[in-house]
Amino acid sequence: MILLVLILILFGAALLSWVAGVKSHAASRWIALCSLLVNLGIIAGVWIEHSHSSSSRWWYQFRMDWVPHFGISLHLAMDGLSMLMLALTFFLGALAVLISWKEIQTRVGFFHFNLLFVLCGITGVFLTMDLFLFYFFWEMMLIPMYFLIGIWGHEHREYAANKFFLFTQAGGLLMLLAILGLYFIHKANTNVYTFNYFDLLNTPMTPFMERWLMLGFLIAFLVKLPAVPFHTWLPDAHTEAPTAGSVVLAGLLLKTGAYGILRFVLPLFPAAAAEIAPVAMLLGVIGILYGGMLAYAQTDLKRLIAYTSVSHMGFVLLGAFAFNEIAYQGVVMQMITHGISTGALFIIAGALYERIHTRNLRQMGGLWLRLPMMGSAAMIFVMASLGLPGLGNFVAEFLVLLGSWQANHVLTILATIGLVVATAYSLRIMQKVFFGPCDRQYAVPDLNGRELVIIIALVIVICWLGFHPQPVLNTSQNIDYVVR
Amino acid sequence: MIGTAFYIAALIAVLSTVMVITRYNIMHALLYLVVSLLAVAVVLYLYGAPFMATLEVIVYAGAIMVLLIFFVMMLNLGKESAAQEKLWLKPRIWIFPSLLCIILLGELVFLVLQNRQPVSGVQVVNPKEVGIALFGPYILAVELTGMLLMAGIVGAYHLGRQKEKTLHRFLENNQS
Amino acid sequence: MIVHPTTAGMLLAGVLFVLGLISILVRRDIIFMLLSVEIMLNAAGLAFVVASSHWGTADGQVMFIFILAMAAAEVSVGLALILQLYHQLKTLDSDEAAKMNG
Amino acid sequence: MFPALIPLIPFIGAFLLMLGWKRFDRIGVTVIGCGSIALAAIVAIIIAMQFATNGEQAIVQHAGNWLEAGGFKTGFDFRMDALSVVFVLVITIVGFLIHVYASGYMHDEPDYARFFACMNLFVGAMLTLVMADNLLLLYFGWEGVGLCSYLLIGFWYKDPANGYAARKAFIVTRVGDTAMAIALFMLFQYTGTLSIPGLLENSTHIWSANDGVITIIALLLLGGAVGKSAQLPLQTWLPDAMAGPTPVSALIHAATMVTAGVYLIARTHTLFELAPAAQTTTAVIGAITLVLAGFSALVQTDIKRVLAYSTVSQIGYMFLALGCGAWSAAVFHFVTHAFFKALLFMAAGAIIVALHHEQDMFKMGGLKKQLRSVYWVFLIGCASLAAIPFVTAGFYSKDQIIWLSWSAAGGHVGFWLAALLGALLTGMYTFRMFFLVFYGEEKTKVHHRPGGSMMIPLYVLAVLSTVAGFIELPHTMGHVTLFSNWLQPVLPAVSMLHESLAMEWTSQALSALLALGGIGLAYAWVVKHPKGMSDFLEMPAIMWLRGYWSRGWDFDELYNVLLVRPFVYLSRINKRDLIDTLYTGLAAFMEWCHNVLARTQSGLLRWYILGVVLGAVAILSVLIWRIYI
Repeated sequence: MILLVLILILFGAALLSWVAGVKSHAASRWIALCSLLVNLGIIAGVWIEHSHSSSSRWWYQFRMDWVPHFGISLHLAMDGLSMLMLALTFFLGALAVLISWKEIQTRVGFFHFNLLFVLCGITGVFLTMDLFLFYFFWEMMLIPMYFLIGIWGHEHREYAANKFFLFTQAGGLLMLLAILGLYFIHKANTNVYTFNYFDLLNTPMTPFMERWLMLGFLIAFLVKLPAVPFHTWLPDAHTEAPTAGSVVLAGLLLKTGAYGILRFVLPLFPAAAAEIAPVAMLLGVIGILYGGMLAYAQTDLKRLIAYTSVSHMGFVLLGAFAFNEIAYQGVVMQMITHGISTGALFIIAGALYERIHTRNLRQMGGLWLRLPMMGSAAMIFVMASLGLPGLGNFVAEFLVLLGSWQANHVLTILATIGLVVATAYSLRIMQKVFFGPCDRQYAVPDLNGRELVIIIALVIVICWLGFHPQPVLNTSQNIDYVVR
Repeated sequence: MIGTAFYIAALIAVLSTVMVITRYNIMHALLYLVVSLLAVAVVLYLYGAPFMATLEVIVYAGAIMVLLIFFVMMLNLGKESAAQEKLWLKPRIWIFPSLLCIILLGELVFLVLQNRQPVSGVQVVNPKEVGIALFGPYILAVELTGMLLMAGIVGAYHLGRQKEKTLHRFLENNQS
Repeated sequence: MIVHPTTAGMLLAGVLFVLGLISILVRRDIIFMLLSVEIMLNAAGLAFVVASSHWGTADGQVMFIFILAMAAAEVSVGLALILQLYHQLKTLDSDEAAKMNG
Repeated sequence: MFPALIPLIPFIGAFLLMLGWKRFDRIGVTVIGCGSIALAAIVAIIIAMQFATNGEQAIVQHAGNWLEAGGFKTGFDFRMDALSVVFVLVITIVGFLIHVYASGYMHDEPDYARFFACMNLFVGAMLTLVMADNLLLLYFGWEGVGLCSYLLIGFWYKDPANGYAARKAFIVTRVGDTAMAIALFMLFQYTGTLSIPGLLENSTHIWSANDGVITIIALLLLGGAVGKSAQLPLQTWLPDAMAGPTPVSALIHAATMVTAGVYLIARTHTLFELAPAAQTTTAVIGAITLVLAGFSALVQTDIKRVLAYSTVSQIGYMFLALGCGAWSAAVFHFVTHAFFKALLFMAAGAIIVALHHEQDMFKMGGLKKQLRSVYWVFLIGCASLAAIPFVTAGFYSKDQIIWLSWSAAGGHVGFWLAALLGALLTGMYTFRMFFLVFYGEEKTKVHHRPGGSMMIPLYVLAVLSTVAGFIELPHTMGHVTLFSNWLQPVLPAVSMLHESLAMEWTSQALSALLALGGIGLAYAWVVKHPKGMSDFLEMPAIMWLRGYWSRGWDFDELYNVLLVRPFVYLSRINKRDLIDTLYTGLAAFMEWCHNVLARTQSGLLRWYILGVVLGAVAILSVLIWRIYI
C-alpha cells in the first residue's frame, strides 16, 4: 500500500501544484517541494527499517487486479534496487524543484505539474512488476518531459524535444512489441494470459524467439541509457532543457534504462543476454571512449556535460553485462553517483547560465576570481566525474572495472583508458570556466543561500558515497543477480 | 445482330465527340455534344432500351445540355475565350495525355475483344422490367438518388446565390 | 465479319470514354472539363445499357438511370461552383485554382 | 596513538581552511596550515618511537570499512612499519619545513588560504599513500596527491600556461595510474585480496619466479610508478610542473610525491622479485632516465627546470637501485634526496624571490655577496646533490647505489657505467647552475633578502643534508648500517654478486673523482673560460644538440605527434558527432522525400486526373499481364 501512496502523493501533488500555480507561484513550488520531501522521508524510513534485516528480497508487494481478463494487474513491489532508485529520484526531484525556484517564471504551475508527473512516471517505472503497467509508466515519463524541454528550454528547444521524443518513443515501441511477444508466447506455452513479471520470468521459449524479444527490450533501454549509437538525442535534450529538466534527465531518466536492463533484460532472457554480452560490453566501451572524445571537443558547457553522461553510462552497460556480482554492485553505485555528480554539474552550469547568460566555454574563463565557492563545488564534481578516489564515482567505476575484468580483459583495459579521457575532458571544464585568463569582467554574485544548500547536500552525498558506500552496497546486495 | 443503323449512329457519335473535344468555341462544342448524345440515344434504342433512349434525349440532350448552354450564355464568354482555348491547346500540351489515353483505349479494346461468346441478338429489356427493378430491389438506391438530387438542388442554390456577399465564407477565409 | 453486338457497343463506349478522358486532360477551361465529364458519364451509361442487353436484365438500365440522376445533380452543383470560381478568380482557368498545392 | 591520526590531522587542517577561507586571517591560516603538519609530525614521531620500542611488529590500524561487495573487501587500514615510518617521517618533517618556508614565500599571495588548504590536503594524501595497508587505499592517496599536484601547479590559474602544465601533469600521471589500476584488477583476480601483506603473502604461493602473469602485473605496477615518478617514458610532465609556486616544487615535485613510485615498488618488492624481467626493466628505465635527464639538466636556462631534470635524474638512481634489488639503498637515497632537493628548491625560491621572480640563470650572477646565507645553504645542497665525498649525505646514498648497480645480484656493468656517467653529469649541471647564479658579474639587482621564516627551514635542511648520510656508511668507511637494519623487517638485504672491498674502493674513488671532475668542468666552463666555451657551444651541431636536450629529448613533441594531436584532431573534426549526422541525414532524407511528394500535390486538377489515368493504365496492364499473357 505504501508503494501506491508514493505514486499517489506525487500524482496528487502534481494536480494540486498546477491548480495552485494559477493563484500563486510560491504555493506551487512549495507543494512540489513538500510532496517530494515527504516521499523522501518515507523512503528514508523504509531504508532504515530494512537496513538490517536481510530476510526477504521483496520488502513490499502490492497487488490489485486491473484488467483481469487480459492478465493486467496493478502490481507494485519494492526491493533494494527499487528503493535506492527511488531515494535518488526523490532526492534529485527535490533539488530540481529548488533549482528552478528562480529560473522558472513562466507557467509555474504547469511546470511543476510536468516535473512531478515525470517523477511520478519514474517512480512507477521503478516500482511496477507488471509489464503492461511498466510500459504505461515508461510512456508516461515521456510526455511531460517533452513539455519540460519544449516549453521551458533554451533556444533550440523544439528540435531537441522532438528528437528526444522520437528516439525514446521508437525504442518504447520496440519494447511494447517485445512485451506483447512475450505475453503471447507465455500464453501459447502455459495457456495463461499474464503480464506479471514473476510469472513471465521463466517463460519457456525457443532461443530464436528469446533473442528477438531480448533485443526489443534491450534496444529500448539502450536508447534510454543511452548507448552509442543511440545516444544522439541526449546532448540536444540535455543542452536545451531547463536546469531542472537536465537534472531529471541525466539523474533519473537515464537510470530507467539501466534499471530496465538489470530488472528485465537479464532475468527475463538470461541465455540471450549472455549471448549478446560481448557486443553489449563493446558498446559500453565504445560509449565510454567515444562519449569522452566528443565531450572533449564541445564548446557548449551543458553539451559537454551531456556527453560525459554518455561516457559514464558506458560503464553501466559494461558492468551490467559482465555477469558478476562485483560489477552489478558497481553498476548500481554508478547509477546513483552519476545521478548525483552529473546532476550537480548541470546545476552548476545552470547557475552559471543564470549569472552570465552564456553556455559558451569560449566566453568564460577566470571565473574563480569571482565565484570561488562555485568553483570549489565544480572542482569537487569534476573530480568525481573523472573518478577521483574518495568520491562516489570512483567506488562505482572501480567496482565495475574490477568486475568486468573477470569477464573480459581487453574491453576492461579499453574502458580503463577511458579514465584518462575522462581526465582530459573533466579538467578542460575547470580550465575553460574557472581558470585561465579573465577576459570579460563579469561582476556576478557567488552562490546564494538556496544554491549553497543544494550544492552542500550534493557534496555531502557524493563524499558519503565515496567514503562509506557500504549501506548502498548492502542494500543492493540483496538482489538476485544473474551470475554466470 | 447489329446493322447499319448502329454503325451510322456510332460513327456520328464518335465524330461529333471528336468535334466536341477539338472545338475552341464552347458553344460549338456544346452543340456537337448534343449531336453526340442524340446519336448515343439511337444506339441505346438499338440495344433494346427505348426508355433509356428517351431519357437520354430528354434529360441529357434536353435538360442538362440546355442548362449548360444557358449557363455559358449567361457568362457571356466571347471570342477572347475561344482565343484563349486556342492558345492553351498546343500539341506540346495534348500529345502526352492523348498517347496515354490511347494506350488506355488499346487496353480496353484488347479486353473487350476477349469476348469469345457466340454471336447472338440484342435482348430487349422493356421499361416495365426496369420499373419493377427500380422499385423492387433498388428502392433504397432510388431514395438515395432522390436525396442526391435534393442535395444537388440545395447545393446549387446555396453556391449559386449571390447576394451582398459575393464570396463563400470558406473562400473568404482562404483569401484573407 | 460478324461482330458481337456487346463487343461493338462496348467498343463504342470505350472510344467515347477515352475521348472524354483526353478532353479532360488537355483542356484548361473548366467548363470544357465539365463537358468532358459528361461525355465520360454518358459513355459509362452506354456501357451499362449494352451490358443490360447482353444479359437481358434490367440492372444495367437501372444503373443508367442512376447515372443520369447523378449527372443532373453534378451538373447543377458543378455549374454553381464554376459560377463562384468565375466570380472569385475572374477566369475559367482550372490551373488558377491551384491554391491547394503542397 | 592511532596511525590514522597522522593523515587525518592534515586532512582536518585542509578541511578547516577550505571551509573558513574567508574567516581566517593570514596568521590563522598559517597557524592551521603549518600547525596541522607539525602536529602530524609530532604524532608520527611518537608512533615511530612506539614502533621502534615495539620491535619488528608493524602497527596496523583498521579505521573503518570502505567497501565490500561480492567477495571484494577493503577498509581504511593504516600501517606503520619500518618503510612507512621512514616515509612518514620524511614527509611530515620536510613537509613542515616547507610549510614554514611557504608562509614566508607566499606572504603576498591573495589566495593564501587556498594555497595552504591544498598543501595540507597534499600532505594528508601523501601520508595516506605511504601508510596504506591495502592497494586501494594506496590508490586513493596516489590519486589524491595527483589532484593536489594539479591544483598546486595550476595555483596561479590566470596564466593558461600554468593550467596547461597542471593538466599535463595530471593526465600523464593518469596514464600510469591506468596501468596501475589494471594491475590492481589482476592482483585481485589472482590473489583475491588487495591487502598488501595478504597479496604479497599469497603471491609467493601462487606464482613461481618468472611467471608470465606476475611479470605483467609487475610491469603494470612499474607503469604506475613510472608515471608518478616522472621516469621514462612518462617523464615529460615534471619539468613543466615547475610552473607551480616554488614551495610546491620543493614539496611535491622533489621531496615527496614524485618518489611515490619508489615507495610503490619498494612496498611491492616481493612481486618484483618474482618477476626478474620487470625488475631488470626497472633498472634499465632508471639508468636511461638518469642519463637522459642529466643531459637535459645540463643545458637548461631556467633554474627550476635544472632542478626538475635533476630530480628526474636522481629518481632514476632510485629506480636503478630498485631494479638491482638494492631496496634499502633506494629508500636511503630517497631520504637524502628529499633533504637536499627540498633545500635546493627552497634556496632557489629564495633567490627567485630576491630577484623579483626571475628564473633565468643567465640573468642572475654574482649573488654570492648579495645573498651570503643563501649562498652557503645552496652550496651545501649542491654539494650533496653532486655527491662530494665524505661530508655530504648525497655522497653516501648515491655511492651505495653506484656500487650496488654493479655488485648487486640484479646489477650489471652497464648500469654501473650509466650511474658513473650520471655522477659526472650531476656534478657538471649542479655546479654550472651554482656558478652561474653566484659567480660572475651581477646582472639583476637583489630586491629583498629572504626573511627568517624562509631561512630557518633552509638551515635545518642544510644540516640534514649533511648529517643524514652518516646513518648508513659503506664497508669501506666504518660500515654503519643503521638504516638498512631498520628496514630489514620490510625490505630484504641486497644479495651481492661481487663482494670485494677493493672493487668497492675503486668504484667509490671513481665516482668521487667523476663528481669532482664534473664540478671542475663546470668551473672551467662557467667561471674560467666562458669565452672559449661559448665559442664551442655556438657550433651548429652543438647548438642543435643543446636545443634537443633542453627540450627533453623531444619526448613532448613525440607524444604530441603520436597521441595528443591525433586525439585533439579527431575530437575536433568529430565535434558535431558523426553518428548524429546519420540520424539528421535520415531526417533530411525524409524531408527530401516529403518535398518530392509534396510537389505532386500541385493543386492542378488535370495533374491529378493524369495520376488517375496513369493508375488505370497501370492496373489494367497488370491485369492483362496476369490474365492473358
